[in-house]
Parts: sequence; C-alpha cells; structure tokens
Amino acid sequence: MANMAQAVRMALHFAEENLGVTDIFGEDVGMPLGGVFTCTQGLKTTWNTPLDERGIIGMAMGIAMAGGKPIAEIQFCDYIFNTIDLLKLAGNTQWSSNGQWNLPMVVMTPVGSGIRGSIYHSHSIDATATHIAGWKIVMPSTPLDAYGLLLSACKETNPVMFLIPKALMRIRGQELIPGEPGEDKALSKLIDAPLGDRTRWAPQWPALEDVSIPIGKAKTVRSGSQLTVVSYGRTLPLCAQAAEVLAADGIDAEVIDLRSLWPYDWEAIKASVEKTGRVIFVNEDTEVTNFGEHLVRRVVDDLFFKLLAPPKLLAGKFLPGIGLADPLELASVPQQSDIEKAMRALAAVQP
Amino acid sequence: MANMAQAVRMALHFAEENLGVTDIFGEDVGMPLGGVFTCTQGLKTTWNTPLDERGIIGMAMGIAMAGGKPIAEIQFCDYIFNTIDLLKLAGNTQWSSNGQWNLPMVVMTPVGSGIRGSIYHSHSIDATATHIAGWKIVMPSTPLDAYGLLLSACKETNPVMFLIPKALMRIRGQELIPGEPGEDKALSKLIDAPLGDRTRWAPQWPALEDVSIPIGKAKTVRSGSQLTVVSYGRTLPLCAQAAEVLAADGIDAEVIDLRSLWPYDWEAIKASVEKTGRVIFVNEDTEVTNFGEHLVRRVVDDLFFKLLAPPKLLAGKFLPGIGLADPLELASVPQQSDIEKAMRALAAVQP
Amino acid sequence: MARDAKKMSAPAKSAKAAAKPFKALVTHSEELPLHKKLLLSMHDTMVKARCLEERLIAMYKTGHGYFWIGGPGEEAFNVPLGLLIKKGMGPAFDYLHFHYRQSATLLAMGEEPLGAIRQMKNTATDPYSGGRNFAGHFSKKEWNITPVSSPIEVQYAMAPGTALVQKRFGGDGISIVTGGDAGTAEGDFASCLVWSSRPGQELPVLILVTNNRWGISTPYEQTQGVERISDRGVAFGMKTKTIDGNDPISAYLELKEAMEYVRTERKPYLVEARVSRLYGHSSASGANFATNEADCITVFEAKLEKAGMLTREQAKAVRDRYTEELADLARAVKEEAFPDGSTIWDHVFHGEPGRDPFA
Amino acid sequence: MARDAKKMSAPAKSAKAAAKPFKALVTHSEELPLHKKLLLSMHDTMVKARCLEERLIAMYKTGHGYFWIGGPGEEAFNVPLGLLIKKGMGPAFDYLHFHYRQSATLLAMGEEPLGAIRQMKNTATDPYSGGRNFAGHFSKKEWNITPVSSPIEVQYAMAPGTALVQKRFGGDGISIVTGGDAGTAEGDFASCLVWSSRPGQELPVLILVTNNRWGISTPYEQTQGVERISDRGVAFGMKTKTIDGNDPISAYLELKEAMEYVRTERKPYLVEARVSRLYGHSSASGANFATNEADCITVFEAKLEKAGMLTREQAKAVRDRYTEELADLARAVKEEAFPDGSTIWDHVFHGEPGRDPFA
Ligand SMILES: Cc1ncc(C[n+]2csc(CCOP(=O)(O)OP(=O)(O)O)c2C)c(N)n1
Ligand SMILES: Cc1ncc(C[n+]2csc(CCOP(=O)(O)OP(=O)(O)O)c2C)c(N)n1
Ligand SMILES: [Mg+2]
Ligand SMILES: [Mg+2]
Repeated sequence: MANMAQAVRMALHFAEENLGVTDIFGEDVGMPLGGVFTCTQGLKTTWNTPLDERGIIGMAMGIAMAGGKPIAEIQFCDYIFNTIDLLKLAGNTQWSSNGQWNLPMVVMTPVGSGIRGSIYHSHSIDATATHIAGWKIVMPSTPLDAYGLLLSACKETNPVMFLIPKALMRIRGQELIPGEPGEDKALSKLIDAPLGDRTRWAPQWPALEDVSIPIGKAKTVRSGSQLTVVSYGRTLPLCAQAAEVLAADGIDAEVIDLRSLWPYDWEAIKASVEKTGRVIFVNEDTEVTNFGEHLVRRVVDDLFFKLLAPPKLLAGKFLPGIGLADPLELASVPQQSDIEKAMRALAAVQP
Repeated sequence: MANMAQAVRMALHFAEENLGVTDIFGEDVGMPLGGVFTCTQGLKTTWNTPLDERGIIGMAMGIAMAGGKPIAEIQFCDYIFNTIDLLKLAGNTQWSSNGQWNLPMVVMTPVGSGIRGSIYHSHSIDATATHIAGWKIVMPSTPLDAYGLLLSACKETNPVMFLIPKALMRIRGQELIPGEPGEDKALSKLIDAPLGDRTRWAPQWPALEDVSIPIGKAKTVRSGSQLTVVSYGRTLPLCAQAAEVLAADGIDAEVIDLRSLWPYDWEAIKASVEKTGRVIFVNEDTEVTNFGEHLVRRVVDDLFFKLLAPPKLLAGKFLPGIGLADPLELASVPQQSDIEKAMRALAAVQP
Repeated sequence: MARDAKKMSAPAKSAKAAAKPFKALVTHSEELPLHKKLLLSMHDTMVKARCLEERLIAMYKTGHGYFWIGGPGEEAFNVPLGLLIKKGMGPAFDYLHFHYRQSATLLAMGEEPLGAIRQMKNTATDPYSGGRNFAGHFSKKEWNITPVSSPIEVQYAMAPGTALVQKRFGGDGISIVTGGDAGTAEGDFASCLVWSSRPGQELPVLILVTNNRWGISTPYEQTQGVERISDRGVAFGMKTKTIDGNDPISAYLELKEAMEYVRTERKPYLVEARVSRLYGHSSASGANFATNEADCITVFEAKLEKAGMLTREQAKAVRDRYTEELADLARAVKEEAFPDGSTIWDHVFHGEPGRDPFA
Repeated sequence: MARDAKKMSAPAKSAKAAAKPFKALVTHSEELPLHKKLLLSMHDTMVKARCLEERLIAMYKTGHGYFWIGGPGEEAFNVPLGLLIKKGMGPAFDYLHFHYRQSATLLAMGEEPLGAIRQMKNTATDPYSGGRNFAGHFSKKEWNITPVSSPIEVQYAMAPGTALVQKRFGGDGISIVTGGDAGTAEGDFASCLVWSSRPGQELPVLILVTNNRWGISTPYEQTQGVERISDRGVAFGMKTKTIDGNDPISAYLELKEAMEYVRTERKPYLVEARVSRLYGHSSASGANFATNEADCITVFEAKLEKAGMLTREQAKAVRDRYTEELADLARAVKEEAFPDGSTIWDHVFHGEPGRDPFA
C-alpha cells in the first residue's frame, strides 16, 4: 500500500493530468530532489523556487489570479509564520473585492512533531490556520484520505491548506488507493525516484481514479458508546490505538478523524457526543488558544445539558518549542499513554 | 484627565527617565508626528524607522540582545502579521538557548475596531498573540491602567506586547494618573504637540510617579452576584455599561477587566465564577480559535460542576475582515446591545 | 532610456534634510514631442483626476466618508500609465497590481469616476468593494485590476505570479505593479526583484515605484540610504531607470519605452518616478494642499500654453466643468444606501451562499 | 579591497548549468603574505574543525544524534573569521549572528569541541541549548554569540539592532552576521541592507554571505539572477566585495580589511565569500563527501607544503591527532544523560521558576 508521501504524489499527478493543476512549486520541490519528503518526485509541473516563503505564497496568489491552478509548498510549516499576512490576504481577497476575485490555490505543508525535529521541524499550525477566515483546511491521517482530500483541494475554487502530518509520511496505508498495485514494492518501483542519478528516470504512473473525499466530512474510525475522541493528524492513530487498549478494559470509545478542520463536520461530532455524553479533543498544537478549545466551546454552546462530563482537550504543552532530546519531545506533545490516561479519566467522571 | 494616548506618552516618558528605556521607534514614531495616534510626541528616545515591520521587530530583538531596552511600535496591529515568525522567535530565544539570552523588549501596537478603520485598521491580535509562548501580553481599557501596565512592561526582562485598543485612545480616564494636573486642558497644554510647526516645541512633563500595575492581575470593575462578564480592551467599557443597564432590571453582573492576557488572573475568574455560576467572555477577535475559547475551556476544566449555565463566548464574527460601512462593522464585532442580549440570555438559563 | 544612457542628478543627500519638493530632472525641448491631441487628452484626464480627488477630499471634510487616500499630484505619471495599459481580462491583457494612489490611471483607462465616489461614501453600490474598503482601493476583474489592499508592498510579491502565467501564455500582456518609495524598505520589494529575474525564467513585470520622498510623515532621506531606488534592480541584471514623474510628456515616453521592452523581451524593468504629494499622505494628515510641492498640472498647463495648445481660459473651463460634474455625482451618491449588515457573510467563500457558520 | 578596486571574473551564468564547484577567483603569489605561525595555526584549526564535523557526521550515522548540519568545506573562511573576531561580552565586543555552519569559527575563537559533540548527542550537558536544539545551533552569551536559529535569514533582521547599540556605545565592537546564498532571497537580507545604511545612521555591521551555490538541492543559478551577491549592497552605497572563501590567506586578508573598515568607519560592509559544501546540505541529504567540490584543506596543505612550511607527514599527524581526540570525546559523551522531561518548563520566562501553567 502507498505511504502518505506516495499518496500525495499520486494525487498531484492525477491533478496535473485531470484537474488543471498548472504549477507545483516550492523550495526543492522540483527534481532532482522532488521535495524533502519525496512528495513531488517525477511530476510534470514542479519547479524549484527561491528560498523565500513570502515570494512562494505571493506567487501562488498571482498565478491563481491569472487563471492558473497553483499548489505551493512550504517546506516545513515551521517556516510559514512570516507569511501569515499573505495567508490572511489570500483568505480575504474574494470578500474584500465583494466577490470579484477568488483564489483557487492550494498551500501544502508538513506539520507537527514525531520525527525528532527539534524546535523548527516540529511546529503545528492548526491553531493559526483555523483562525484565518476564507480558507478551507484539511489534514489527513491516512494515505487514502490524503489522496482523496488533495483531489478535493485541487477542485476547490477557494484557497485550501493541505496539512501533512510528517510523522505519518512514511506509514503505509491499510486501504488501497484505487489504481495502485496491490503489492508493496510494485508501487515503489513505479513511482519512487532511484537513488543517485535521476536525470534519465521517469515515473510510471498507475491508472488512478478520482476518489475525492469531500472537504468538511469527518470519518468515524471506531464506533463506541461511552466516550467520543475527536482528533486528526499524528494523534489520530494514537487515539485509535488507545481506544483499542481501553476496549480491553471495557471502555468503549468512539474515535472520529476530523480530517477537515474548516469547515468541520459538526454534525458528526454532535451526533457522537449526544450518544456518549463524553468527549475529548486531541491535537498537538500548543494548548492556549487552540483549535480544540474552539471545539470544546462549540460543544458547551450546543450540548451542555447533554454532557455527562466536562468536555476535555488534550494538546501540546504551552511551550516556546519542542526540544530535540527524546524526553523533551515526549513530555511536550500527547503520546499514546497520555491519551489513554486522559480517556480513562474522562470515562471515570461521575456526573 | 489624560486620555489613553497621553497616558501612554507619559508612561514612556517616565520609562525613558527612570526605567532605562533606550529606544522608542517605529514608523512615524519620531517627531514631527510622534506617532499616528500621538502616543510618542515629545519623547527623548524616539526615532522613525524604515517602513519595514520585520526590520522593526528584528531591530528590537537586536537592541535587547545588546543590553538596550527597546519599545518598538507596529503602527497598526493589522501590519504585524508578517512578523509572527519573529515574534515566535523572540518568545523562544530564552528557552532555546537554555536560559542564556533573555529579551527585555516591548512591542506596542494599536488594536481592534471602533474607528471605522475598514479591513486593515480594525484587526484584533489577541488570539494570535496568546498562542505565542514566551510573551507577556497586556491590554488596558483605561488610561490609568495603560500607564501602570506600560511601566510594568518596561520593567520586565521578558518580551511584552502592549496592545492599545484604538477605540479607547481618545477617551479620557475617570482616574487621575498620579502627577498629572487635575484640570482637563492643563495636561494638553503641557504635553500635546501644537498643530503646525513643531521644531521649537518641547513638552513640559508633569512630575510623574511609579504606579505600576502588576502583569497578571485583573480588576473587578463591578461587583455582582448573578453572572460574571470577563472582557478587556474596547469591549470592556461596553460590558460595564451593559451591566449597569441590566442592573436596572435586577440582573446583578460582576464585570472583570482581565487587563493581562498572559499570564492571566485565573484566581480572579475562578473566584467570581464560583460565586455566580455563570460566565461570559467578551472580546472582538474573530471567534474561531479565539482566546475566549481558551478561557471557556479553562472554566469547563476546573469548574464544570459548579456551573449553573454553559459558559459563553461573545466575540467577532468569523469573517475575513471588518467592512467600512457602518452597518458592516456593527454587524461584525460585539456592540453594547449584543452584549446586553447575551448577558440576559445567560442570566435566563435555568440549570 | 536605460539607466546608463541617462544619468540624472540625484537630490542632495543629508540625514537631516527634510523631504524636498521634486525638481524636474529633465528639461524637454519646447517643441513637444507628442501630438497635440494626445497632449490635450492627457491634460483633460489629469484635470479630471485632480477634480475627482478634490471632490473625495471635500466629501471627507463634510462627513461623507470616513477616510480619504488618493493620488493628487501623481497625475502626470498615472495618466500616461493608464493610456499605455493593455486593458482587458485574462493573461492576454495587462495585470495591474496597484496601490492606493492610482485613480488617475483608472480614469485614463476609461473608468467612470462615479465608482470612486461611491467607494468614498462606502455605499452598497461601490463597484470595487461594495462599501467594504477605503477610498482608492480599486478592484475590477474585467480589466485585470487586482484588489488594492492596504498593507504596503504585498502587491510586489504577487505580480510575478500573474506575470508567470502571462509568460507561458504568450502574447504581449504584462504585469504592472505600483507602490511608493517608503514601501521599498519592505522585503516584498526585494522579493519582486528576485522572482522576476530568475535566470532563463525572467518575467514580464513592469516594476514601478512612485517616489514622493515621503512615507506618511517620514522623509525618505531619514530612513533609506538608496539614492536612486531604481538602482536596486541593477544587481539583478534588470533594466532600470529613474524618470520625471511630474512631466506627463517625459513620463509617457519613458513608460512607453519601458513597457515595450517588457512586452517584447518578456523581462522585467524597474522604473522609479519622482512625483509630488499634493494633499499630504491622506485625510489622517489633514488632506490640505501642499504649497511646497510642484503641481504637475500647473506646470503642464504653462507648457501647453507656451506651445500655443491651450489657453488659460480653456484650462480653467476644463477644470470648472469637471469640478461641477463631480460635485453633481457626489450629490447623487449622497442618497445611496449603505450595504446591509446581513451582507457581511457574502463572498466569504466563492461558489457558496454566505452564512454565519454558527447561526 | 572594495568592489571597484578588484574585479573578479564571475562564473558563467546559465539557467540550466548545475551548481559548479568553486574555482579560486584569485591566485596568490607563492610567497605567502602571512606569518608562518598564523598560517600553521589556521591550518591546525581548520583540520580540527573538519575532524569535529566528520565526528559529528559519524555520530549521526551510528545513531548518536537525530540530525547533523554543519560547516565542513567552509573552514578556510570560518577560521580566519574566528581569529579576527573581538571576543567578549557586551557592546564593546563583537556580536555574532551566525547560521548553522560556523563550528570552525567557534573553534578559532577558542571554543572547546566538546560542546558541539554534546549538542549533537542532545545531552543535558549541551552548553548551547541543553539538548533542545540541533547540532551547529550555537549560543554563547559570554562571547556575544546570539542563538543560532533554524529559520533562514532572520539573523539579518537582528544584526542591525546589536550594531545600533554598539554605534552609540562607541569603541570598535561590531556586529557580524553570516548566512548562505540561497537565503539572500528572503526579504530579511534586504532589510539588513536597508537598516544598516540609513543616511547618517549607518551601522557597524559586517554582512557576510557564504555562497556555496546551493540551497539544499537547488542550484543557485536556477533561482537567482544576481551574479555577485555583493552587488546587492551597491545601491545602498555600502562597501561590497566578493572574495575567495576557499583560500584562508585571501579570506584572512579580505576579512581583516573589511572588518577594520567597519570597526573604524562604523559603517556596513557586505562581503560575499565563495565556498564549498563538502558533505552536502545536512544529514537529510546523506552527509556524504562531495568529490566534485574543492577541498580548502587539501589545497591549503599543498600550498603550505610548497612553501616549505608543512610536510605531508605533519599534516597527516595533525589530522590523526584530532581524529583520535574527537573520537575520544564522542565516546565520553555517549554515557551522558539526556535532559529530563520535566525540564521543558525551564526558561520559558526569564527570572521565573518554570512551571506548567495548568498543572
Ligand atoms: C505593511 C504596512 N505597514 C504600514 C502601513 C501604514 N502606512 C500606510 S501608507 C504608509 C506610508 C507609505 O509610504 P510610501 O510607500 O512612500 O507610499 P506613499 O504613501 O508615499 O505614496 C504607511 C506607513 C501599511 N499600510 N502597511
Ligand atoms: C525560513 C526557512 N525556510 C526554509 C528552511 C529550510 N532550509 C534549511 S537550509 C535551506 C537552504 C539554505 O541555503 P543557503 O542559504 O544557501 O545556505 P547553505 O545551507 O547552502 O549554507 C533551507 C531551504 C529554513 N530553515 N528556514
Ligand atoms: Mg512615498
Ligand atoms: Mg548555499
């Protein structure tokens, strides 16, 4: 099965061929490297930019204005924070011009911890991103979702942020992307660039299909009756594993992969919380002014009197960075054991 | 009584003379203008910078590193969003260097709506600012608080953001700043630059006192027993007025001016909510991933079983901007009538 | 002419000198090198643009608008620019990344002044932003006028994007970006130079800077050590020049030459134009007439008179007519409605009906 | 020498040409213009720095560290730089705004290599970041070494700040900032030029760019149209030059001249040094030796040998000694502890005990 980097690459290939994508660009996005995570190897419309994130976002806006369909990569989301004004501008251009200028553009960037990335390769941006109006924001946790959400992003006529959890980049999916060969090494042979000289290499793309996943739809990863866990990205699989561990102890948790952060699937959350009466939101961005706090607020606003326990947030510690040494990273962002503990505590609350 | 612009100016003067402030700088901060809101007229250490916000923040960091005490102004907080990476860096420098390099610097910037500032002179940054670790963040709603908080900011050995609600810039205080002359026009004659030629003008500073207000302490603006309103900045006086209106109808609200956003006075909020069982947070930043949502989460975390009603947030609508025409601005950010309505609704919830 | 072909005397440089009114850098022969018809039409539009801005200022001063900013004093540069633009929609035509002083350019392109008046008054009928944005913040998709936004200099980061599409598209459409002198201190100006001059990937961007030697209250000399802003382009191997933006004849010829280069060579050209700022920065600084700056219209009228092309009376008649026409328009707009509060939700997302996500 | 005094042949410019190994721009006379003692000491430190980086790479490859980045290949530039620095704390001394390839500079300043090894291994004893930051991310307040941070080019926005304090303070302390060629595309590089050259307010900043013609995998020629990066400073009226950073003798003399100018004139100087990148970008690109780049140590050793100052055997002995010493240090560090998880709260705020605000 494809890993997420391969899934992204296949989606980009499909989008170049079928969805009008004209430019895939960013630092080291073009060959020979094809992206620091290999996401853009062997594609038709990739190119390498100057080392200038503001220029990258500005370029995407300009291309979108002139009728192109750009996909701009910021190499690590850690380096997007000097462009927040431009992201806000991209998000308000349609609105400020009273409907004249829409910007169909995608910004794609790896996010989060989990690769021992130290202070500047471990950032999350979900809190920052969800505070910017006018953008759609998606964040897959499986290769198939990455594929499907990226296709939807490319079809959008609004700006979309496509956030890739870097910890999951190399994890193989459990589901086949329609078109990819079933055998593990077969895909790699077709589409992974070889080590060494790549000047004469060309990928052989499988015959892919348009299995887009609508933006705004969550996925119930595990059904359960006693408590609801809502997460996305790196922490999602940890939540699913924690739920399995707890199931052995008779705690039956429902796990929802939000997948789209804006717009998000309120109906799915609501239905689940109405059923369980208990909810915990898990993400790894720092916990003050965190998107999970928005979700807590929403729950409190709409479902207060149906709650059996206070809705909870488990997120990154409010620290200036994530330290390199293992004990530092483990203490800074939620790990599976933290999630289990928080779920157990939530299940134990007596109303 | 001084208005907030005058209070800021007096605090800066005091800080130049007594607290080691070495540089007050930003676009148009020096004479002849002395700041677009007159906050920096007639001071000793002001200077005009190039039009470059990144340079301004970088300069402040450098000055602080070399032992100076800089106060950098961003002309409107609307223009700070291309420096978020630098603000994060300033906030993590002490931490990343394992305690070697602290940055005693103040960033001062006018925030919020209320002056018909349209899309780019109405921004709020409290959500963005409170998500950045390593900073202290204050936001006064009266001239005296502005004076006292700014003195504390200048004494800090950590980075501090001093956010000035522009709607309140020209409102006179109700309390005298120790040292300022009692009569209204007397202060203006002493410290306001004249229209026209200013080359030969010099301010006459009153003998000011060191009445600093500690960072992290809220102020109870009105005591009440039935519900708690927590706000800051432009919306704070509106909340206080709304509480007076409601008092006439027998609804007795406690109003807390948070003043410091980080660290914030949790003890004050907690004590009040334990008393009233009902709380509403009011600010004007957009409502998704909003600092008020953090406060809601905190309340839910710590006080869930003491609540008589769901804790509420009243904030700015989740829009890409605030439109110029009056009806647009009024519909976008909380007005007094909105606050009254929300307070009444909260008071009416039956547990 | 490129920078090396014509050296201009740069104004004296001193940290303490206040910004000085611009003095013409080039003296033209009195035999005017453009046709009378074009000259008179330029004059007409310059006056029209001036009257429009003066009307907007009057509206501000009488409470019919919250804020004014615009381009009075820059007409001698902005009108020729408008006349030379290839107007239309899509990459075959010029993309325009303007800042907030371009009203005269729009009028020269054929725009009616009514829209500017409506935007000043922030009525629902404002064709550029529906009452959402400040005066001078134009946006017109049919003419490739991208939305003017208040943050200084961001347009310089976007212009290479439209130009890239145009380079691929072929034809002679180019991207034109304007901004002020102080704004060149922002990194985005440098980004524009970097991105438009990548070797073998040069882009058809006409990079314009109108240098009025002020950033609000701050004189240029106090904050920037660059004598000729156009020199910033030299290291990037691009064509550059500094021109007299107060003389419409010189501006027309210089812009024409630069534009033709960009259109045909498909490479960038950086042009700095020295201009006046005639009503201060904006209404925030009073919006009063600056008597110490050269007025390009007065100078041009004297030149036209000397050349026997326009009498004082004719000039006065043009001005009187536009003054009256614009006063009439402003009166008509007075009664127009503001947008309704409920419309805030419109156009948050393209292709979706506006709605409060929490309602 | 300033840019005009010495014209160097710029490498051929072509969009498609891949980044080429640097060829010496200047040929020195064989009578070496520096004292033998200095030359041998430079050689010694260059070798020591190389051995340190090679040890760090070995640590990475054997699992004793998550990520390596450093400066092997830049020793001929970085060692002279370190020797010329005025080392100390406070504005009387030089402020150093470095990027991640400066280990050789630190060693030349007299730093022990142990700290770099500890940082590589992210132990609690790491003197620069306590195990928090990547290899090569130095910080040493006693020597004015400001924290190296991963985001490219932000140091260029800060250097004018320390320099402003130094200008006021008097004396001859200056601010020195380093960064790579690709990074000059960020606006912060331009900000540094703007802020250090304000008329009458010029700042003592030595603005350095080490041009290895690569940004990770992207050749310089593909993304930037500037032939000599030092030319970016010309429009700002600052002194500029491009020098051979692969020759320690030339680098020493050129840096000395530029530094003396900055120290005494209290004005900026922009120096571009052409250097090699000998182990690729970082461990992310494999950290293998690049056979197609000039190795400044090999070239320097040949030169010293020719001048009769150093035999092959002596050179080998130096290298063997450091290789062994550094292997010993790495072995010793292997057993050192990582920082405890609970320490994450330390140093969030200065002057306050660290604590979880929600615990
Ligand atoms: C990013 C940003 N910073 C600050 C401002 C506030 N501001 C508006 S206009 C202006 C001065 C602009 O000067 P210049 O670029 O020379 O253009 P001019 O107004 O003189 O035509 C400033 C500082 C802004 N709009 N955007
Ligand atoms: C702002 C930012 N963008 C991207 C990166 C990722 N990155 C790290 S090093 C590098 C290339 C730097 O090239 P150059 O400036 O030439 O320095 P060199 O590594 O070649 O010495 C990039 C893109 C980063 N660290 N910071
Ligand atoms: Mg100007
Ligand atoms: Mg490089």
